Amino acid sequence: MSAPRFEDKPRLDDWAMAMRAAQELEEGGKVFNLGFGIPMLISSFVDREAEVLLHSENGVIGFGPVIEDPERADRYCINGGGQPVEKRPGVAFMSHEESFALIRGGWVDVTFLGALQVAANGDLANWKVPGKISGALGGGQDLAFCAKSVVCITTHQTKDGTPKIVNRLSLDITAPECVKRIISDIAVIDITPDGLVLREVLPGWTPDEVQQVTEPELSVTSDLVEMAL
Amino acid sequence: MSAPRFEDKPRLDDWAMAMRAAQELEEGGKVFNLGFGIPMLISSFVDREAEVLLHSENGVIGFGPVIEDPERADRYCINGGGQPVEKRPGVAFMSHEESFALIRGGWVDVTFLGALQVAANGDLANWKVPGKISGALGGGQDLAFCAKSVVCITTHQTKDGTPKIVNRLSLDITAPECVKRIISDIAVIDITPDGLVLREVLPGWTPDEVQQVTEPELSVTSDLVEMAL
Amino acid sequence: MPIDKVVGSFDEAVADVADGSLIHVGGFGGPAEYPSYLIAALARRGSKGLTITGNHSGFSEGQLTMMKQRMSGMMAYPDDYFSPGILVERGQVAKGILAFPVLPGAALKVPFEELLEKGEVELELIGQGSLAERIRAARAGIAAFYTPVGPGTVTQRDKEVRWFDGRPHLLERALKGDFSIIRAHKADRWGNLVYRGTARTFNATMAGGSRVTIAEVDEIVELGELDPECIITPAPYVQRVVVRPQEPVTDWRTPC
Amino acid sequence: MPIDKVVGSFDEAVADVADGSLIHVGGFGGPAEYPSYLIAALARRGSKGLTITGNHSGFSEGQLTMMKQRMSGMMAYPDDYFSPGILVERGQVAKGILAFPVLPGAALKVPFEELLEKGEVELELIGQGSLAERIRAARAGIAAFYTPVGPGTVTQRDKEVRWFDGRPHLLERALKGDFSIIRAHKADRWGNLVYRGTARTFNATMAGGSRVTIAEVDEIVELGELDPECIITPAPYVQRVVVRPQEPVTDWRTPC
Repeated sequence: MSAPRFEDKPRLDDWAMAMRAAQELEEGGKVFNLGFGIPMLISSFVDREAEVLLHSENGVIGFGPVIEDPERADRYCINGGGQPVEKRPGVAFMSHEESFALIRGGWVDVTFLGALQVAANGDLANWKVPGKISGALGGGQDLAFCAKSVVCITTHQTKDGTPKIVNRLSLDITAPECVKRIISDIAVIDITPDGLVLREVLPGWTPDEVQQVTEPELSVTSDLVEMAL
Repeated sequence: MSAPRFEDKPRLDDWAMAMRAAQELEEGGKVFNLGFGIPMLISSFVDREAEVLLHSENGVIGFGPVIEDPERADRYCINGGGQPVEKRPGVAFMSHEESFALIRGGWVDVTFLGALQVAANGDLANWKVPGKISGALGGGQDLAFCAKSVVCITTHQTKDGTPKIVNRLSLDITAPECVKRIISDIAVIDITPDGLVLREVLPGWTPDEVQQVTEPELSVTSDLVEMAL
Repeated sequence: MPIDKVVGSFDEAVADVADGSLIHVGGFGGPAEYPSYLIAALARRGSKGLTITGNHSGFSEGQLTMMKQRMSGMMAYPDDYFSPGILVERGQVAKGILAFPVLPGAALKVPFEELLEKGEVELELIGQGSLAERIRAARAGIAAFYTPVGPGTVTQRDKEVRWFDGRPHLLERALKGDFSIIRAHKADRWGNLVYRGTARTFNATMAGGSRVTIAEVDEIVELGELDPECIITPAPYVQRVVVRPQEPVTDWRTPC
Repeated sequence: MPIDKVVGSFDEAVADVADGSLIHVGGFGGPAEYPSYLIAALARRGSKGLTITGNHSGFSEGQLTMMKQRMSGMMAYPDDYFSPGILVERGQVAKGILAFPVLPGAALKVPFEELLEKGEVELELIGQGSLAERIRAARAGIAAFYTPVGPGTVTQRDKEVRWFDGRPHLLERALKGDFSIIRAHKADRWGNLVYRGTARTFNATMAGGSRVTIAEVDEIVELGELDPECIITPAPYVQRVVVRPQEPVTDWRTPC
């Protein structure tokens, strides 16, 4: 599908998408996994006082924000993307087999993952960039298959304007029917048994304009709100 | 098979059998598991200076002798039979799943087990006493199936004189073709691809007398020695 | 809202254990490993038709009293030691998935053996290793696995046999419980746990092996006090934590 | 004879790694997790036709130099950091069983990607979780297991699919190596190991996943100094221990 570029319209950058995604977090013991890429930025938007249980697949649970100061960085406490993160009281380390026991066993409540494409039925493609001979499967497939909920964070369109939210995947699938919510640079969309529901729209965009850059049909309900950070 | 009782002949008691079994131990990193019953007594015959790696299936490796003094006993360091054992430098604790990963994965070099019957092909029956509605499988089945070598410690005959070393098991099998050596109260017998070989005989017994209380045929080689403690 | 999994009493901790639940009961066989207070609370609650899993089916109340005396020459048994046998004795258990349902010798008949003879309880006999791995599989999201242990024996039953690497293997299924009741040494309010010596055993294995894991602990420490390198059970596997009383409660009938 | 698994040099530790060996290479992706000195020793030894497993295929020597500079704004990278990429770059690797064979973006082409494009290396792509569990299965004597991860995707290949609990599962086989080369923090001469923070990762998983496990450690401590409650890898899983040099050796060509 070809789609308009809307080049003059506002869009969230990676950090702003991560900031919006941080609103999905909650205290109380639920486990949130921050996947490779943009999701790793989320930990920087967690209130330091808040007891949000963050897991990273390389084997750490209960960590804090990314450490920005290289002097304070500890290379023995990194996230799945290799960034140094704060140890906080309650943090625990585990082996890779135990970290993925936690993932495979369904103990991760929400995982945030990047996406190359998301299909209307929740199919996710995020491991192989077109043109590359192979890709980076990492721990994302285990997470996509086994987390209770998958939230994708992604630009709404590729650089050439092609929609990333599609009727059917054209790229290699990571996991089927797993994505429950998409947080893009212009909207928040839920994937429900009744189809795609537009929940939030970035100021400067209309629902109709969001539809023009989204391949499957979006339904708009009365509780649609503006995307706020 | 009915067998003579030889009631006037000497026999090793449980402690003496354990003492003979302790001769099977060696230093250098091999892992020895001491099963439920008589085998638990073996740890008391290990030289305190010797670095023999003892494993107990409840999740401790590298422990020392049974503690005889109740004042010094630590109920947080017990063997598989519930007896308090010494912690020694190098000891490590593990969960049950890890303890049996060690067993199932073939990391136990020798396990010492009790026996109700051992067949000529190495089949072992040791979990269900005749007449009981069920039995005590414990960790013995995992050990019998997976240890590199199984050494059985048992009286040669039941209390009524019936041989315990038999052509074929009549009792419920624990594991097939696993026993490599039998240390009894009157002899040491190896189970080899060529059949049962009598290795040691307790002073006071002749090879022929041992054969009279053993159902399968024993071969006697020139290196037969007296059983010594 | 900070994370706080500490509940005020053992009775409260097991208040939602329904009849017919599958319960992984931690412990091994010695006096220091059982979640004695949680077992006592389950006895007080009186839930019926339970399936219990674990190593040992446990002793009756009378046998425990005898054990405490008989064993005193070997090591002191605490007065607040209860094993799953008191649940069996009271008819709360419909089925046991156990490695030691009855004792090896003829000397002592545990409650499970008596009920088994009467046909009043069902037994699924299993070795410790396969039981531990089935519970671990439940925690780890492994639906089933092939183990070399058991083909051609009592534990094969109707399980699939398949050959790998020249040896027959049994297909064993994950065994997820409704509740795991376990004993640990220290906890923080997030539910991170450490154990003590050989009391780790099935307790650590069963943590996370059920929908709800309830840990009975010697002590609750401040968040951050447990060494992150030494935490054996991380927080997500534990839903409730209860601390053992300072003064032993020696009659299981006493609410606590 | 006391148990002593300490060997004097990295070269000695890998001296029997034959061509065609299957090697589990510990580490994850950061600079603190790889068994850098063992990787360097393998490069010096020059064993060919290796199958390596692990998360990441690793960087070339030149890329490592660039990484060390580029990453300095985030955190200091040690000068003695080598990743399996130097083995790939030197043509020692015939096959990779990997989760990150190539990088996600187009910016950087790691050696494995270049060889893959030329058809000079074979790839078995696998997710981190299935890889970790296959290695753990080898250690634990589990021949194969059913995981819900992968049906209908690139990782299914010719694996058996079977339904459990309403979901398709893949049958994954145990993956036992000839050698595991891992990094740990402290060891004693028995081979008991502890790790440090997130450097535990695949290192602890691969310990015991091979016929021979070789641990590169920061420090060898006296027997008894490691807390028995905190030992992550017990002695039987480790066959050789080598201590890292006090002064970093920054050229992998230097024998040590």
